[in-house]
Amino acid sequence: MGLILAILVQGIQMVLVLALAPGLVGFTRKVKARLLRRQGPSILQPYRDLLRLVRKEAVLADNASWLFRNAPYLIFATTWVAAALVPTFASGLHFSWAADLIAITALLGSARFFLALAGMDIGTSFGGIGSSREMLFSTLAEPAMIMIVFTVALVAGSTQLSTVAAFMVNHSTLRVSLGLALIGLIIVALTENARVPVDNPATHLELTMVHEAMVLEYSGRHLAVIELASALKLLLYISLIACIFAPWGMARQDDGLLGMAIGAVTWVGKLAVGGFLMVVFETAIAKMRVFRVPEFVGGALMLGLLGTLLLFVSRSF
Amino acid sequence: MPIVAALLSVAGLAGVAMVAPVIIARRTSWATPIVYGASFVLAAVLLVCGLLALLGGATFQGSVHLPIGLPWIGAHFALDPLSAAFLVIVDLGAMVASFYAIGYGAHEEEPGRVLPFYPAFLAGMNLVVLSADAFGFLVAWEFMSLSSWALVMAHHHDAENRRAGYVYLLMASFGTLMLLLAFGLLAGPDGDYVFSAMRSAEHVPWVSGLVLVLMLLGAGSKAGLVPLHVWLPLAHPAAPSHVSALMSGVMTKVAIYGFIRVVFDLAGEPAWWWAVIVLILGAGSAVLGVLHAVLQRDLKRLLAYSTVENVGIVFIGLGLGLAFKTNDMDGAAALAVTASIFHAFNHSLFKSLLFFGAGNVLTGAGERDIEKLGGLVHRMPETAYLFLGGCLAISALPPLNGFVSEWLILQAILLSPDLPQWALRFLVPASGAMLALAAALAAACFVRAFGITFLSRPRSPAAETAREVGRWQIRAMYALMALCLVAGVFPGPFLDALSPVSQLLVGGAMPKQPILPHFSIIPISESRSSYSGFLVFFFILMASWAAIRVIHNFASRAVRRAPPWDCGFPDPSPATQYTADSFAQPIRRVFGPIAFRAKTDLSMPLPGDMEPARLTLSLRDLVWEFIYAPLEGAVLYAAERLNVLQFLTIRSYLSLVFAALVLLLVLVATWA
Amino acid sequence: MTAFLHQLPFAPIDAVLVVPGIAALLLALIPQYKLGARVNMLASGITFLFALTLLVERPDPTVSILFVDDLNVVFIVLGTFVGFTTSIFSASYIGHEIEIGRLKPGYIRFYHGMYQALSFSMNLGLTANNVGLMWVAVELATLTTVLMVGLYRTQAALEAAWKYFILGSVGIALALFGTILIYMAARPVIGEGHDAMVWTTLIANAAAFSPELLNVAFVFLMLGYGTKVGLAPLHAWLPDAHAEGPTPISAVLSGLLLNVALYALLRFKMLLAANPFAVAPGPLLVSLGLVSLIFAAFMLYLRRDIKRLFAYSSIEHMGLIAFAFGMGGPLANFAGLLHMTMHSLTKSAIFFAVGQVAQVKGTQKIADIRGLTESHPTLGWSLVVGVAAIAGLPPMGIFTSEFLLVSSTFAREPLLAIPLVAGLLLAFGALIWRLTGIAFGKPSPSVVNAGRRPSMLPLIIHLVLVLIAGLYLPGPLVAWFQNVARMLG
Amino acid sequence: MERFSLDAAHLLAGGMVLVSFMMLYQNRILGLLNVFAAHAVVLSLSVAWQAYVQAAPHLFVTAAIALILKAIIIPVALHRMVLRLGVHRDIETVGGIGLTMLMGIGLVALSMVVMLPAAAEADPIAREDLALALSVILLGLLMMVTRQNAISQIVGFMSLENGLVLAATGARGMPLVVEISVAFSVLVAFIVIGVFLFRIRERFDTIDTQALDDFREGRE
Repeated sequence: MGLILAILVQGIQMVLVLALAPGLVGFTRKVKARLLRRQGPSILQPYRDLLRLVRKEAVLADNASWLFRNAPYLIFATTWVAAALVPTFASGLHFSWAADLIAITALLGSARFFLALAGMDIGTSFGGIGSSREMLFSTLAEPAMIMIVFTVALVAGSTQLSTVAAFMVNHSTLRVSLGLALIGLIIVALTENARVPVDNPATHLELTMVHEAMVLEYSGRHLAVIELASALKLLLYISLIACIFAPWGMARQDDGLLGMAIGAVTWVGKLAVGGFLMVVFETAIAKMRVFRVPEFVGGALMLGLLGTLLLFVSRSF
Repeated sequence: MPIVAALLSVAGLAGVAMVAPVIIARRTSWATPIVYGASFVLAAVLLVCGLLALLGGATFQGSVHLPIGLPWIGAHFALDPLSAAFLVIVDLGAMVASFYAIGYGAHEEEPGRVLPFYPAFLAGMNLVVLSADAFGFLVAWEFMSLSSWALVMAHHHDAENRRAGYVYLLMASFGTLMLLLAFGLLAGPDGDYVFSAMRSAEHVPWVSGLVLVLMLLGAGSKAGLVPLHVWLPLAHPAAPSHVSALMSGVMTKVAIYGFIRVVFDLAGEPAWWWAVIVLILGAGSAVLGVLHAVLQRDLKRLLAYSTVENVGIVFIGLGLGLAFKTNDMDGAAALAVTASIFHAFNHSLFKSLLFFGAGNVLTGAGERDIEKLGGLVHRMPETAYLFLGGCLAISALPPLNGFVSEWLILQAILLSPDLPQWALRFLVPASGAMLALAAALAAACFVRAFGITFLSRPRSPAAETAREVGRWQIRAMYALMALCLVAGVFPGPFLDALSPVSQLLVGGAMPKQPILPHFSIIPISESRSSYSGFLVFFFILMASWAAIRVIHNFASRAVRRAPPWDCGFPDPSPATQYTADSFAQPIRRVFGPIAFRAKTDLSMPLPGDMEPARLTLSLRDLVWEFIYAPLEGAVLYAAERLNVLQFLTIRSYLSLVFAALVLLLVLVATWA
Repeated sequence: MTAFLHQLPFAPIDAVLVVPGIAALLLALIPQYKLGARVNMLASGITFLFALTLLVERPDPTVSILFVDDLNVVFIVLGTFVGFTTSIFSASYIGHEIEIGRLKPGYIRFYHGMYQALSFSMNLGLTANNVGLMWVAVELATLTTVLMVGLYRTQAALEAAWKYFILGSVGIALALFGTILIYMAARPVIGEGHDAMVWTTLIANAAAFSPELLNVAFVFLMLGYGTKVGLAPLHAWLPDAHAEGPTPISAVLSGLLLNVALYALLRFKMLLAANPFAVAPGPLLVSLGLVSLIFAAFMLYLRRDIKRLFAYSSIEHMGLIAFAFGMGGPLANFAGLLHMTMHSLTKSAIFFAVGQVAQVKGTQKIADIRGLTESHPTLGWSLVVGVAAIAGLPPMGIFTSEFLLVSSTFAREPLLAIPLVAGLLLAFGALIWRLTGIAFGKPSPSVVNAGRRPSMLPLIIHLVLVLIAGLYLPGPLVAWFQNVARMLG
Repeated sequence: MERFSLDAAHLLAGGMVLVSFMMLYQNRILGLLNVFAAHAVVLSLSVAWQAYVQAAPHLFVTAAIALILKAIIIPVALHRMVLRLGVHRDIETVGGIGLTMLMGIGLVALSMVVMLPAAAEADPIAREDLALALSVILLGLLMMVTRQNAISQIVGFMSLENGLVLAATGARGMPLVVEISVAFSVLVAFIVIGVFLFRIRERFDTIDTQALDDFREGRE
């Protein structure tokens, strides 16, 4: 019975992240538009877009290979699995020990790997430029992420997110390292989600685009799946930040339905706050030149390393 | 007794090597299948021996003493868990490579230059692992170098290959001399060259330390540690591809075996600064190796540089193992050591797979320069599919095996705050960052390698007319791919199998990996961290399957083919695609100035000038420039100076004799 | 066997000298090339067989001016063996030289006669139980080899012979002075006359000799015989003599004559080692050995002539051997003996190969010899094996000795091992560099479609022996080497 | 008598050193040959004296060889050769006579320093004889090194050899002295014949890079 319940909770989490992800994107777009004093589309617009795209026929370039056709599903699957493993409304999910934070980072790496390959499949100049830059950013963002994981793991004594969340709830103390890690994680999140100042998700004909350049050749259901995957990724990162740095309100596995409900509500609230803050930041800052980005992401790496070193050198920071 | 069977098989390999020229002389067309078939069978026997000894416990281990080799010592051979583990690595690779070569070898123009040396090479590698005395070890070691040198020289008409062979043999000899010195120290002035005697002898700290340094020079040069790696990217690509696979995937592991055997097993108690050196070298190799790899245009050389990277990763693990061992943290040391051996095993799998893929490309398209390839995914679909698998594995992406071992090493790093030494506390997280950087760069590197080679449009007629290769090659690659997947999805049994090894090396073992639930592995304890490759794999499969099902069933499955979109301006010429160099440009721009003193010069013609604009790119190999080139220069300078002595007059020579006489007389006169 | 030996009308040890002596006279009378070559082979073979019997049966040292002990029997058997195989090689080599007219048929008698005379003098030097007699034998050997080196009568050959002659003469003069000094040192202890020059009595009484006199004597002996060994800086004659003489003579020089001089040096070293107050000869030998090793290693890089290349390699190896004996101790001495044996076999094998290479390519210039493994596979690969062996690669025998030498040196004197290893590596680099060019790449044109099949037999026998020695040394041989190593102290 | 025999032996050996110095000083080739003949005469006297003192008649043979071969036949032969080759004008020494003499003195001092303590136990005749013989040897070698002309180098070698014979005869009761001196004479004869027959070189010094590049390995 307990097992079934646990699997059920896990299932709910998986469905929930999937369902909420486009909504989060819609919410950020709405907020952004309002901050720019525009009306903006409805929060539900991403759902409509997805539905529309899914129903359309997929247009494939003449020389598209099987990789091009299958990559969207793989990207989506890996991202979804990763997102499903991050505690959102409840910690200690049944399958959460299947992968720790490092594995989640690596799963996102897999998604990126396929995306970059898909960008190169047709052999257009835009696809190449996108893949090439994406891989450059990831070479810095990934180690930065690992360093942040180190910092967190050293504080919490584990790389399992559920354990980390439980630890953070019980031992909420201010630590320099955690602060550094938080800033680093935000930078990584902005980079990974192709947000301003690294990339601009809203443009298409900008030479400096990265993520959009890679998916330029996609259409129809393939595009829809990719869009959904990136929405999931955004949700994942915000949930991740919330789970590590603001784990309050999160339900435990053995909490009842009420606890779960509270957890879900707080989680949605955190998502909203996170999305709002991100948009405010985006609105306040200009996009960087591509070769400034490595310095930006490199900053995250330095912060992560510094945080880890501080912990190594003295465990009281 | 597996050891006896193993030795007999090695003798069989040597025998095959000896009769190979005869077969070639009699029936050239039969020679290739016979030699490789026999190698396959013998390697299989050796593999079984290794597995028995590794899994079967003490009853299947043992040692043999033969009256050959160094006279008053004889040849000692032993099969303990460590050698058994590496026997498995060696012979798994050897088996698959032999199988692959049954097909691949048919393309060889001069089989006479490959067939006799191939089984000899296998025999040499196996003997290194089986030897239990310094003399036999070194003979086997150098024999392995010598036979692989002959294989590197197989295509000797190319001046570059000759140079590669030369640099290779010279570095190999340097390494052997260093090992010789190390063994000399361990054996002491009385020359007790048997491993068991070295193990039981008391070693003074400075002796042990010197042994470590010498081992790093000796085994490190063979394994490809920066800055001793220079031969590796030259020699590995020069050999026929199945040999490249063996050299990169297996021979470097033999070198790692040598390092582990001496440093962990024979050299006595480690000091904490050992870990410092090993970690620095490992982390440096990992990052520099992959940075080089990202910039290569030659597919096989790219893979060779990536070997440098992976060897670096293994050495990071070993360095951690030393750090924990010296502080008596047995569990952590066991984790680190197990992780690095597991990574060595994994690397042997996917690196062989990738080299086989490169070999297929070479036979299929006749081209190693990735700038001239492209679009092979259409012409060589199975190769592409398998090569992609190798790329995923080597980029440390779940759910494949490369990720598991790197994950374990990262977990080991997380245990290091308990280390008491300050230097290590600084160094370990830094090497963790380097490891992560290397892994990320490896992903970039292999996106580039796969994307430019197999995806996009063909960049040359050769790529356009490429043909898929025969079944043997493809089947061998399937076997490796399956192994990569199995090791990634069910890593538990592999780790359990290595526990006697870590018991032997550091006196501890990782916790017994629970088979249930869901094949997850735990490095230290369940509360700290766990990973289940099986679940991740299962979830990914289910999620993508579900997505496809749902969309295809409930939405659309229609497909239309059209010209590429490319923002409305598609250009049909393949020259407008992203090239390998342009793909690497951002990375070159970020890391190049430090690592290679990269410089790009752009000469733009003045307006109205019809000259084409030129972009010149210069990369400098600093290791070569600052270490090897000056050495070479110094040697040649000295040789030039001394060469004068060949052209003196008799009177001058007499003056030399006279001077020597007077000098010695003065010496004798002042002696009393 | 022993009974059979006793029935012979003469002692085997005498036969080792008598056979080549008679053969020399006989061959001087045989103008036909074929017959001469056969007699030459036969005589060398018989000499070798008699030398083998010395392993079983040794003459009583008191009755004869010749003696055989553990030390020199190694040299005798090795020397006569290499002499025998070289005579086989020489038969086909010289035949070819006559065919192409490089050697005038008139010199055949001279050549064969000198070959046996050389064999005689070297055997005499090795067996003589008298320092003076040994000196005379070495001088005789020098004279005969000088004549052989100049055999081709070309400008370069005469040049080389002359250089060899002058330097060798000075060396031999220094050795004589050393010999006189040894006698002077021995006389107060042993008394006047023959006994004071007999090895067996010298060694027995060396402890009582005047150490100062012994020191000075050793300086002269080391420089004198060291010149013949080819140790730098006394080596100058060696490369040219090897390069310009007929190749069989190069093989004999490297494989034999250097050993004879080395043998003399070793004897005197033993003498010094037996005296507790004399200066230790080790450091001197070690430093000369190291200088030779490193010097020769550098010289290898810029060689243009293939025979000169391997001549310098001989200097290098003689340096190594001197180093080993200078280090002393059971391991290093063993290594030295083994190295000497292996070097003789390998180097003569290399010269066998090189001789044929020079004949098929029509040149000794390294730059004009390329791609041998392709144009002449058997010859080319044999040369590869030979060079790999001489460069110290396993599984050939030289690796064994270098293994013992380097490892034991490092354990005892770490600082000395550094130049040793550096020298080995330098030499290795040069040899392999040259080998790469010679054996691989696109083949250079060959001059002759050799009508005469060159004799590969001696070459292969030597290489097989070296290979076997690298993997397995028979127990009795080892015990015997160990015994000698102990003798050498 | 004992005293006298010692003094006479000493005197003769010292005379040889003196003549060696004269040879070093002599910079004319014909003069050098004459001085060398004198050197050989002194040697044969010394050997004869030793034969007499040691009552070793076989040494008289050595003395006779020295006298006949080295004091008469070889100088005469060389004389003729010098005239034929036309090199009798002068001898170039390397480094100048003065410096050579100084080095010679240094060498004599060195041989004294080396030999006198070394041979302390030997009887005085032998001791002094040895030291002087070593001086002669070293001076001969010095001459070979400092002279460029082949003939004067041969002369140097022969004076070196004279020193050896002096040492050998001074060693009381040394066996094989006659044989050795014969062997050496053969060597010397070879050298002379070599020069004479092949005219290998007027000077050893021509073995230089310029002349040899054609047939020895060149430097590229």
